[in-house]
Amino acid sequence: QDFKIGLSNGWVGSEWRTQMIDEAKAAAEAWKEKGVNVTVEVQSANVDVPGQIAHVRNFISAGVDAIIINPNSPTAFDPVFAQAKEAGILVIATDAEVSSPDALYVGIDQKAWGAAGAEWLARTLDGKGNVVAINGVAGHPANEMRVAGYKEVFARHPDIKVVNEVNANWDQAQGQQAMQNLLATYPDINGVWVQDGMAAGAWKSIMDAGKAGSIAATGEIRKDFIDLWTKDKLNSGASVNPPGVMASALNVAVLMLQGKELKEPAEAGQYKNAMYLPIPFIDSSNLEEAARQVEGKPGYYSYTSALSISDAEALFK
Amino acid sequence: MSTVTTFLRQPLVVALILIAALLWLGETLSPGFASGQQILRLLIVAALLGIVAAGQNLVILGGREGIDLSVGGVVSLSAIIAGNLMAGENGGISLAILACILTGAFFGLINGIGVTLLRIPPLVMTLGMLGVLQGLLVVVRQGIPSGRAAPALADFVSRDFLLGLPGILWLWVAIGLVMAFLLSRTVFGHRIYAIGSNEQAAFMAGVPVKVIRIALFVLSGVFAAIAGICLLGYSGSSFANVGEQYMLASIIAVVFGGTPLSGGKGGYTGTMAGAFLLVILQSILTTVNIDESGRQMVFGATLLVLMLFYGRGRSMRA
Amino acid sequence: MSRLQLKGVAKSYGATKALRHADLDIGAGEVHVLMGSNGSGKSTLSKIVAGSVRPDTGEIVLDGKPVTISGPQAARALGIAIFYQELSLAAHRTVAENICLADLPSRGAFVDRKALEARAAKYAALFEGVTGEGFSLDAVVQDLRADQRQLVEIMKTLAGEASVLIFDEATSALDRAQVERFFEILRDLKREGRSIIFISHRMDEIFAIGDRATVIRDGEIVGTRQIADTTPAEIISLMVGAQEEAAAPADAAPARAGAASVLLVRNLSGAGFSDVSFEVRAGEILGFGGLHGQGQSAVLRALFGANPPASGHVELGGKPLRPNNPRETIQQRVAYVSGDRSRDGVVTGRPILENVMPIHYLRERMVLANPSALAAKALPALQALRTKFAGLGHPISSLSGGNQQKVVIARWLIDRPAVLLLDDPTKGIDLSAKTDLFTLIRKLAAEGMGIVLYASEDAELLDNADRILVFNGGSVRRELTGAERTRFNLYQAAYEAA
Amino acid sequence: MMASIEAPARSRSSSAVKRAFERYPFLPALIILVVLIALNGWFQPRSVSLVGMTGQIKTYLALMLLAVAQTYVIYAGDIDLSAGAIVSLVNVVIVGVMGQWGGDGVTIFVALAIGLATGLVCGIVNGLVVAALRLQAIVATFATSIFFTGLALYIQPVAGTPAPTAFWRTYGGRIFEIPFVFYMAVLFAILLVVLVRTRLSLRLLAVGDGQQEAFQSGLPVTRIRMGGYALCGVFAALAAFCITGDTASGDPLVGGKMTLFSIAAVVLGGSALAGGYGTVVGSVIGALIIGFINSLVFFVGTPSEWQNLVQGAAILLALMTGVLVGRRARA
Ligand SMILES: Nc1ncnc2c1ncn2[C@@H]1O[C@H](COP(=O)(O)OP(=O)(O)OP(=O)(O)O)[C@@H](O)[C@H]1O
Ligand SMILES: Nc1ncnc2c1ncn2[C@@H]1O[C@H](COP(=O)(O)OP(=O)(O)OP(=O)(O)O)[C@@H](O)[C@H]1O
Ligand SMILES: O[C@@H]1[C@@H](O)[C@H](O)OC[C@H]1O
Ligand SMILES: [Mg+2]
Ligand SMILES: [Mg+2]
Repeated sequence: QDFKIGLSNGWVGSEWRTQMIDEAKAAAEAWKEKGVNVTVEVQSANVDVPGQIAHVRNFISAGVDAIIINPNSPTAFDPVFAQAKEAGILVIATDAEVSSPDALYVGIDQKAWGAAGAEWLARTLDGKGNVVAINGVAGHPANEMRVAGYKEVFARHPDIKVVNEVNANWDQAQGQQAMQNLLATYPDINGVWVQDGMAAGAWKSIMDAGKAGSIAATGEIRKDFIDLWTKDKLNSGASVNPPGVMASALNVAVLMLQGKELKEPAEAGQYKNAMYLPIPFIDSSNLEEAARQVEGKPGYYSYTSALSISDAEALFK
Repeated sequence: MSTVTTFLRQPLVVALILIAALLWLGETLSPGFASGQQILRLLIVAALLGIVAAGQNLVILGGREGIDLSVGGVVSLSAIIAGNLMAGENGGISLAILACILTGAFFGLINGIGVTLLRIPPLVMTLGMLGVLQGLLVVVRQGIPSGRAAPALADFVSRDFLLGLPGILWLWVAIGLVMAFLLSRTVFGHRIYAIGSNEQAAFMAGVPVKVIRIALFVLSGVFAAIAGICLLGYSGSSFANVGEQYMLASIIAVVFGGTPLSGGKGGYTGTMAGAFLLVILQSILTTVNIDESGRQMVFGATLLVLMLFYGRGRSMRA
Repeated sequence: MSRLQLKGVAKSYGATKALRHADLDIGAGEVHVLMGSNGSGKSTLSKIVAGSVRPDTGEIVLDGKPVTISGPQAARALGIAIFYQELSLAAHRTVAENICLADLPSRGAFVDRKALEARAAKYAALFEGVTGEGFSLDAVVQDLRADQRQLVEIMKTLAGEASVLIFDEATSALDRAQVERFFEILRDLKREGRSIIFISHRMDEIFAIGDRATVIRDGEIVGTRQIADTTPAEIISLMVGAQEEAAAPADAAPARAGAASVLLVRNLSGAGFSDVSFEVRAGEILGFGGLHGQGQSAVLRALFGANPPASGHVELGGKPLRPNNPRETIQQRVAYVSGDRSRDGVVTGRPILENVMPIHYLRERMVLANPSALAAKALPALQALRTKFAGLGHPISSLSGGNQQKVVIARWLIDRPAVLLLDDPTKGIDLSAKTDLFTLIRKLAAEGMGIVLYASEDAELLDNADRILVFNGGSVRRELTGAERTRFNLYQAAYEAA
Repeated sequence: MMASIEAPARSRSSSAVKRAFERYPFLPALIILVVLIALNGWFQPRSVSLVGMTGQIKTYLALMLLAVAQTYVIYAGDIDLSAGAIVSLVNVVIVGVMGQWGGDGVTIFVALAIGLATGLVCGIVNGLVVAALRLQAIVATFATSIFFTGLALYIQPVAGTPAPTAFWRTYGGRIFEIPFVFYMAVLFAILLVVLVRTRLSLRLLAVGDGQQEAFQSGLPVTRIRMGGYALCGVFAALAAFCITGDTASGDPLVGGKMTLFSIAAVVLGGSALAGGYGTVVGSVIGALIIGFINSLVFFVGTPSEWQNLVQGAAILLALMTGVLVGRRARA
């Protein structure tokens, strides 16, 4: 069997995305052993939404069997996915959900991801204290879902007060600057909810201010940070969005291309087309184990997990 | 009376007054904002921007629509190269600095050649170069692990170095002095103003127009590279597009400092104040608790209002 | 019957009083000449009337009614049109578009091309026969020569169909035939009862076309005369004032046959000139003459390396010279002064000191610029030309045009050049500045410098050059020496093949 | 060696070339575009089929319109760094209005009218700060772009509100077997032809040749420049319509990255950034060049990590070639 799969990634701003592509390519390679020849064509570049729509059109022109996309927008691809479906192409989105009825989502629930970090923070602070949040790009759907996640959790804890929320655009240095400004104006904060790479920046400011002992803050999943976390015994917890999500999606895609049917149709999420993957969580209880998984990897390597072929097969009839 | 008005019209004076006003506003909105420690931290952030703006300032002074949109790309690339070369070890610092400066100079040289020998408008040339650098960042980052700052570099940027001030502030002051000397007391400086003000006349008076202009772009690349190294020291590790935020910010700092984009007049002292002003403004906006949409609207509107103090062009009717 | 009156109009730029108190009265059907040295306020006055400069005080009365001229648009509506000394053309637009630009013939929001062409053609036709090669209604202004651009600006001014027309040095780049035609047009306008303000530094033009002349000095009107009742001498003494007599032009020294050759040019060709040969000896002022744009400037610029020659042979003091670019020729001790100071000379907005020093920087290969050491070099050079300035640190733009030009010339006096190439150096310079300049030039020649002088004004050439090469069509047509240097011979050679 | 100046400096044929390049400054760009299309077809024949071309137009029509928008301000020697932000703002406004009022035929037109008005107002705001208040265009429009983005975020805090189906189905569909976007392209072309003949176009170019001169000639320079910005705002709104048609949703950040590309497209098309010289057709071609470079990079099989670099380098190369060839030919 021969399948040609197009992978589209519209943002190359983090190593996470690179690892995502690499893991997906490795997953395609793994199908060889099963006698299935999966070739991937990759378009991974910094583009805007129209640019990524062009990715999809290029895949249609190139005649792929399936498209797996980490989309820059939840709704903008509806028309072009419809076109892909007309051309008989299977479309799977990962990492960010899409509204298109012609596509399937395989990835984590970003809202639950945001909530998990908030749950940990609330628990660690014994349900009371002043909290600030440092968010990604305002208006970006993944960011907004995560924000919705923590808001819901903090709302359930009346003694936790979110004193300020700022945006640092998923940029580590901006995260550091934002934290620094926040520390200056709110000397009495107890907790920080911060996402992804910005967490490393925020923690740097917290440590520079000598407040590592008194502040609990969410963390991230790159090896560099996990090492720092271990070394300085940071009071941190990180919910994991594994870069392996695209590999998981690829395995699901191949099985679907083989004509297999899901045991339970993918009907989760607000668009009723999602298949959610589990969200691992790292805190002091399993930090060592996480450190072991990333041992020997470069500093930018993220803690990961993915559906193996057999994991995926188990989901099909 | 008229000397007072003239004094108050000087861009540097305007910037300093606005800085004082903003600090006061910041302190009012969120007590603690104008504390000594916080001002010091803001100055560090301003120094990063100010160093980029030094090169931007030179390119703009040189006229012929001089502008360097590629500085952000060079900052990012330099941070990544420096991080990889020093990989957290003090021993790698000198090599890293050398490599970064050469890299910055190289891209500046290409910009300069494109602008002078091929006569591509600077905005176009450096915009195109930005695209190339952003692409290069992707390539570089996929190939090499992004590294970490040497401890000595991190200390230089954020710890006491001399008289209670971190090294980066001393570096910034030194750059300020060198720039002031360069622009007012050297032939090179006079030639920069000459080509910025009337290139044809400069050419007819034997000024090596192309060499000077190429040198300005090279210097811009070098300053961006130095800023990249410092930025690595500031954030500890390097990552994608760190420098992106400096592209337009450096231009605004120059304009707030009293150097018009048409070139030929202005200087760096004002730019330093302009950089600090911009950083304070951004920082006030992060600390006030409003929606991001509100922050952006206030930021945009404030920039416009501040510009009314500076960049206004002359009335066409004299 | 007066058409336009100015009452107590004044204008200052910072500390500079450009116009102190102007009272002026222009009649209908009159050509009113405005005379005055550089920086005396002629252009300022003109621009105030044309609405592009805002007066500080004063009243303007038009046809008996006081008017407020709020801008150039308002001036046009009041029937005032102006030829700007620095022109006001759009370089990438065609001649026709430029002529009609201010008032585009249109149908609704659209340009009426046909009407536009027709209207432009009407004004271009006035100059038929003297517009020169390459001139047409659909030529792009940028491709035209300087005199052709001035013609377009004239046509554009005429197209305003105004009752008051101001011509601020409209003839400075025109050749004789063009000036003649222009004067015919002015006479027609006069007959139609239009009022004309005419500004020029050329005495012969003023006497040829003017009805009355008003002299302005240091921003003040010092007197008005009927042209018919006055003499050039009287006008000049009004311009100069009581304190200073205009010096008589320097006598031409006889060519020194025995002196060493400073500059030798053989078969030089390049853009705009071909096969030009001549020699300049130490102490000699060699003149270039002829009609406009016959290659005189091009040869000088080529020798300076600004537009390198295509072929030929040049020797400087016996050694071969390759004029590749100004930088190299300057180091070989070649000097060049352009008449177009705003383009080629002045570094606007920079201090006077920085405007005097660039040649010295290059000749001495300097790195550091210590202001006090530099001032010691700059002051004598500026004083030699009797430059008027308040301080070396003041921006050059604070000076009048003539004094700016003196600063530009002064830069060549710090390190003496071997050859001085003067490319119409007095364009737009007042009479006393001219006198100062030529006195100095004669002195430099006497000290052994070789000088080449191109002057667009015949009198200037005849008075100052020891020998004159008359250019026509890019080559030297005739050499005038000794007693041959007469206006008659000059005209004859200039018009020979034209 | 010894050229006689009596002979015309240029042969007749080369002066014909010069005149052609002077009249059609987009010729170098056109040549580059044709080569790019040929290469696309060579590496992926399907990309130049009707479906492929329709896709390409759908994807880049917005950029073409935005490049045209940018051209009008560049004509006058100005620049608009907020053009992309206007696209975003108009996008969320029309999606918002359609969502609010139901999204049937009439409300769609009302929404589009409101969108046009929004673009126009943004353009006028830019015109006010740049031309009337005389702020430097680059920094001032950067500031307004932040403001417009803030406003877009206020109207729609998160990307994803869907546009009515009728709207994007029409945009993506066919009428009489011909894709709708082709009608749009034709309308667009007619609009450009009409606008070329306006007084405003000519006067913008004259202002670009020299503001002071234009003012002294009696042109209402401030009003003309504001006209340029207003036109820019309107075309940015049209670009937003296309984006909305192609993405079927509102996104407060959708246009942000298009600004710099719109400027690159204008320059690729042979217009002078300094003003006074250029064509809108060139800008359209410039936008297409960017599009075909992007797809070609994929079709030749560039490894993913090199795609951005190759695109960036190719665009820089095209920019340089365009500027150089254009100048050579006109010299
Ligand atoms: N031949 C010339 N004559 C007069 N001025 C010149 C000449 N060449 C250049 N200049 C002026 O000096 C400036 C710098 O000259 P330079 O030669 O270094 O650059 P350039 O404009 O790229 O010229 P070129 O096309 O000759 O390479 C020019 O922009 C122009 O204003
Ligand atoms: N825009 C300006 N800014 C400052 N000073 C100015 C300006 N325009 C003119 N001046 C000054 O005003 C004075 C009068 O200048 P104006 O141009 O009216 O002289 P002019 O009589 O036309 O001289 P010229 O014969 O050289 O053309 C001069 O001292 C000049 O330097
Ligand atoms: O977790 C993040 C993922 O959701 C985003 O899409 O890419 C960067 C990651 O850090
Ligand atoms: Mg004058
Ligand atoms: Mg040159």
